[in-house]
Amino acid sequence: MELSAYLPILVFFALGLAVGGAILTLSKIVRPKHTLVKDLPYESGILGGTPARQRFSIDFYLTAMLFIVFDIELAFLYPVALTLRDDGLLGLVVLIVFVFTIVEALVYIWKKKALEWR
Amino acid sequence: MLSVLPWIVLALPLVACIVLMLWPTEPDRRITRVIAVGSVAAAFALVIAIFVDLLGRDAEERTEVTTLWEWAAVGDLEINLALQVDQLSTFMMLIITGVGSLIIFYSMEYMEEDRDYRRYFAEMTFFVFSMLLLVLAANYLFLIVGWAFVGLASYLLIGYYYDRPSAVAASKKAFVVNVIGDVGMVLAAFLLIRDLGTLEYTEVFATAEGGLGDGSTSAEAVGFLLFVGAAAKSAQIPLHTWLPDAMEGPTPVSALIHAATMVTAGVYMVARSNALYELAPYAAGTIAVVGAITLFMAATIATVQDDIKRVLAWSTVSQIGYMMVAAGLGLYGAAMFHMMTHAFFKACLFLSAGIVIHAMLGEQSLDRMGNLRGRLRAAFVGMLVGALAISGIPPFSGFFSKDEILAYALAQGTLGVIVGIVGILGAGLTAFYMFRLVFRAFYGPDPDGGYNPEPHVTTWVMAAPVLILAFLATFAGWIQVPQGWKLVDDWLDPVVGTPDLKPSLGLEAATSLVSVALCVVAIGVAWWLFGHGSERRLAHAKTLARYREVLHQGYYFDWAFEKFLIEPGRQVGAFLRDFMEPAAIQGSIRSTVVATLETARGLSFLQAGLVRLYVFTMIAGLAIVGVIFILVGT
Amino acid sequence: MSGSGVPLLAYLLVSGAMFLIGLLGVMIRRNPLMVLLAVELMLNGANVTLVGFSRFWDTTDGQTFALVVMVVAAAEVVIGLGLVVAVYRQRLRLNIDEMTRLRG
Amino acid sequence: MTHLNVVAATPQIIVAAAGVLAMSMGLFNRYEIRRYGPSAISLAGIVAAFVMIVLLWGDREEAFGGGIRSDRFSLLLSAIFLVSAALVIGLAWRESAAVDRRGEFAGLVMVAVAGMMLVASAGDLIVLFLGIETLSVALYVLCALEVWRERSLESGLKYLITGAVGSSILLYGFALLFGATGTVDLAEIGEQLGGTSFAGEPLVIAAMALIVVGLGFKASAVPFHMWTPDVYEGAPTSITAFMSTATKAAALAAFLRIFQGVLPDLAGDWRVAIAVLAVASIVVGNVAALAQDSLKRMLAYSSIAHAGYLLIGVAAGSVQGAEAVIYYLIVYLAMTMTAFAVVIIREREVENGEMLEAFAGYARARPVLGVAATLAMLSLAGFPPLAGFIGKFLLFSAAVEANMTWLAIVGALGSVVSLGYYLRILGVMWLGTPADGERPARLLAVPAPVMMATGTAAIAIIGLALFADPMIDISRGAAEALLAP
Repeated sequence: MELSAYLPILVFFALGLAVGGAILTLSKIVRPKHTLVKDLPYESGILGGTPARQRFSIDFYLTAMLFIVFDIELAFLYPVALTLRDDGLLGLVVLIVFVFTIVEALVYIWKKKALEWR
Repeated sequence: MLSVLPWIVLALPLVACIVLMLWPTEPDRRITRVIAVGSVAAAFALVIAIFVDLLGRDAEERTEVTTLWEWAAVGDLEINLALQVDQLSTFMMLIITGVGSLIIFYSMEYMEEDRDYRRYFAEMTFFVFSMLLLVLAANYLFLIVGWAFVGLASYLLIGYYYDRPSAVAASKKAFVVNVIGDVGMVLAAFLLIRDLGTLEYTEVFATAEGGLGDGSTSAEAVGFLLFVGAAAKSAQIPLHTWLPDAMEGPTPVSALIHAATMVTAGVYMVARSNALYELAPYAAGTIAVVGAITLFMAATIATVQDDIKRVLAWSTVSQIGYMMVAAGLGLYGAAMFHMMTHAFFKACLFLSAGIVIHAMLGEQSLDRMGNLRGRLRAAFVGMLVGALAISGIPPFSGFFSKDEILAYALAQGTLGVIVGIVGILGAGLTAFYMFRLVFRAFYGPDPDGGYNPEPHVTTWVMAAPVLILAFLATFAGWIQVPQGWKLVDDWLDPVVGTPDLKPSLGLEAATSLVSVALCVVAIGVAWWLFGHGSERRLAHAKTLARYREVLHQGYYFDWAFEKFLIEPGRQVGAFLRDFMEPAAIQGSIRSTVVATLETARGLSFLQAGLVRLYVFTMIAGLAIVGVIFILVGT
Repeated sequence: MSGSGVPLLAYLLVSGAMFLIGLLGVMIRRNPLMVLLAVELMLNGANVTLVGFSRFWDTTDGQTFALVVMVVAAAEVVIGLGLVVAVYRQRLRLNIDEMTRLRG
Repeated sequence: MTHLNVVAATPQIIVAAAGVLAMSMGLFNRYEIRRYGPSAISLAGIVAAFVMIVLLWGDREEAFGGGIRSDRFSLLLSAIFLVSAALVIGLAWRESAAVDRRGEFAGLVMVAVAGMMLVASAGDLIVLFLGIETLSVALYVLCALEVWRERSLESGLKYLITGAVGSSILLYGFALLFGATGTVDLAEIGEQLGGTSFAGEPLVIAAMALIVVGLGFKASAVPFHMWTPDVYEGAPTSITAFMSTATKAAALAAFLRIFQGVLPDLAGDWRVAIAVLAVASIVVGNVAALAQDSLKRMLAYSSIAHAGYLLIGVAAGSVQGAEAVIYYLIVYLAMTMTAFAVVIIREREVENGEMLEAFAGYARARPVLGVAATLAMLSLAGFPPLAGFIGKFLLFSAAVEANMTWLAIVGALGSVVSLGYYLRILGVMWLGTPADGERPARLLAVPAPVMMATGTAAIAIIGLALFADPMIDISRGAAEALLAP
């Protein structure tokens, strides 16, 4: 096989790394410096630069996390569904084990009270 | 019978150590004494039994290897826990257990005021065990194990007064230097495994000729690596700097470990490996040269020491130099003979010094001594005899052993002549510094300010061992007389062989005359300088100030190590840390205000770009690995 | 290689690009959520490679692998989210503590 | 083709199931179940898996159509992981992380072990990657388990991000390897690349480089180690112990599987790179450890150095090398567990219990523990005749036999340097005087499970030295199983 034709990839990699390194070093040099004096509370003593993202509720993320339980399930159920007929009983058993595990996870988050919105 | 006795000999001190360690409470001091002294003395008795048994056989049947169990089999390499009893190991055992029991007996009173008596004797017995293991081992691996154990024991005992920072520092120094030696030995062992596929003495020496090849690089490498170990353990230049500091330990420890037994292990190992050094002429030559340099430098340094124990320490370094010279030239019999006499007179000297120190409540400086001969008779006798012996004044033992080395050396060709002459000069220096010590401590007027309290006389418990050792130091030399009978050489001959070049009667006589004459002159000078009070000494001290400084610094070895090894090492470490640990630096400058601000800013460690740095180094590493692959691959 | 359709090199270049962009993202972004996204990008870059090669050798191994990787990636991201949430909660509490302490 | 011979995979299945069960135990309302259930179930699972390992001990068997192979190698390493997990569960008995989140703690440890077992027994790249990820994901959570402690969270998140990058690099390497050979099955890959060399195979080179990086990261070898000190310091100490023993073993297992097992006759091509990593790790780890004041950090760096020692065995590229690595992994488990156990015990007693000064005179106050610690430290430093010495001896002599004497020398010198900090610890423990008063502050009673775990590990150090022979034989069996067709 003439896979050695793919030397470009290596070159590409090297190039990418070089660029990345350059960017990093640059950003290291020119990035705004945080010094004690700059960051000290000024005027009426308001703390400098509090990020905005702390405003909206964090529980939002929590529910976002739960999607794995229901989503990954599908990712696997699709191919299984396609070949279930050929796999026969064995496939069914495997499927059941898999689903059971997912359900277990569901029970877990349930008991951990992650499902109700605080 | 010989299959059992050595194991018992080995077990006795070990059991004693374990019993003392596991004793639930601080045991009654009498019990401690009985256990410690009893075990070692019993071991001595058994060794004598072994000796007699060997005497009963003819020279060829005197080697007996007994295996306890196959410890590890790595591929085709088998390592057994086995003991080898032969002339050499028996000879060593006699010295170790004999001198050892005397010194431990002596410690009973010396350590009387000490708070943890038990720990001292436990560690002492542990040392005896390790030393016996070292000399009894039947293969290099267990030699290394014993080697490391004695290193550990000396580490523990040097640091015995752990509330003294200097003691702790000294013990660490000693340990690290010794481990460097161990590494040398381990590497040598690797080479032996690679080329011979075995570590058992008998097989190694049998196959060495074919496996390594005469004068081959690997033979030389093995020789040098082994000598690294020997030099570290036996305080040969440049690995000698730990021994003087080791005097931080209790005096009996210095007597047993840092004079009589452990520090001579290097000589033993070289003698044991004689078959290998036959094949490695350069390594052997190096040993002789290093020995010569060491004996001379150490002797010169000893002439300016003002601490009674440090004088003896440097003289030990110097005397081991003599043994190394002999071993390097293939005069193993002479080396072992000198080791024996040295064990006697140096132990005698240390124990006498111990009496002085004990009597003066820990005072060690010669400036605070003087005119002690009337006050501490036993110490005086021991010190005087020891000094005469070490200076090689007939009929004391040192004369026979040292002059045998010198005379034989002079007969061994050019290198031999050179080192022999150095040795003769060293002998003169030896006489000088030893009698400097004797005169300053025991003659002249009382130290200014006099003694308070008056040195208290010690009981027979400390006096007796000194006198016994003094007796041995006087007469032990007679077992080997120039041109006469050579009991030690004949005894050891089957193991280490005897040199084929022997000095003529004339040469021996000449050597003896010259060295003795030199010694007498040196003693005279010492008397003229130190015999009566300090003014002459101080006057000359001023004129020679610059040289004295060089010697006081021990030719700046410590300074050089500190400057060129340790300090750079520290800097590298500091650099690496700062380079690798931005977190640590952050932590150091972190104050409440900064902390508040950072928490306000969110995830401080992401802000600080640490993760970025981590990932970045990973990428750099990836590039490196890739490049290596490409380079190697094509 | 099977001539029809997208050439292998295209797959590889795209995937390599995704991988590198993700790498740079990890190194440059400060917001942990963004960093997680970048990691996701890297993993999926690898996935594209797998799929591309899987087509090149026409076997299904690569695609199976890719499927597994998707799950793994999801799991990783979820853990990441969870930790970020926890950290923020921690920060909020901390901030309050700090202020009270400073005021007192 | 799908002859799933499930029996061969029972250990993994048992452990995984035990993990899931243990985790759900934490959900019960009855206090007793919450408190004792998880640990009990985990230990039961460990025992069961151990029994299965003993039963399966023998020649190669394949499960799930070659995806999982159980041979002496995988079984022995699985045993290592299981022992490590059991000890950790014992050590963590009263640790706040474990007390408050016992279900998660025990469960996740078991899940991580399952992942490690997958790594050791992987028959193809998919399972290998899956195993690595399973163990990593479980560890990310475990690191951050003490949610209320900022450092713990920080360490978890750091580990997650750097670890994810590491895994994706590894994955890219796997992808390229798959591309170069057209198969994910390790054995077939081996056949494909059998006679070849790296020369003129850019894909293989790139793949191998990426794989080395990914695995080097998991083994925390320099220069992929930067995360190690921070994560180890921040994580709950029992988890640190777990990571530095089991995870390292898993990473080394992967190294051996891929390089020793798949590409033995390309050793000439890859050994140099690995040797370089080894040297770098030994140097950096040992030197940096000298400058530490936190015992946890110091042990973290020492674990980096030990990754270096172990890689020497890999670089040797011989059966002796693999054998030495496996034996040393066993020894390393015992030594490190003991060392960390001391830290764990002290941490329960005082604030900043992991700092060196907290141990001033500790050994004199607790002689037994002191002796254990002394054994561990001396053995870690490779002091003869302790187990650590034998292990290093095997590793270095494997290097010498492979004509890489320079590696052996570097390793030996490294262990001399390492004495610097191990002795420092011992010095403080035995000779140091506490800041306040004669005795170190607050000596609490040590809970039985902790004591048992510590004792087991400490005794193992001696046992492994006394009875080195059988252990070495077993290791050789495992090493040969790697190459078995």
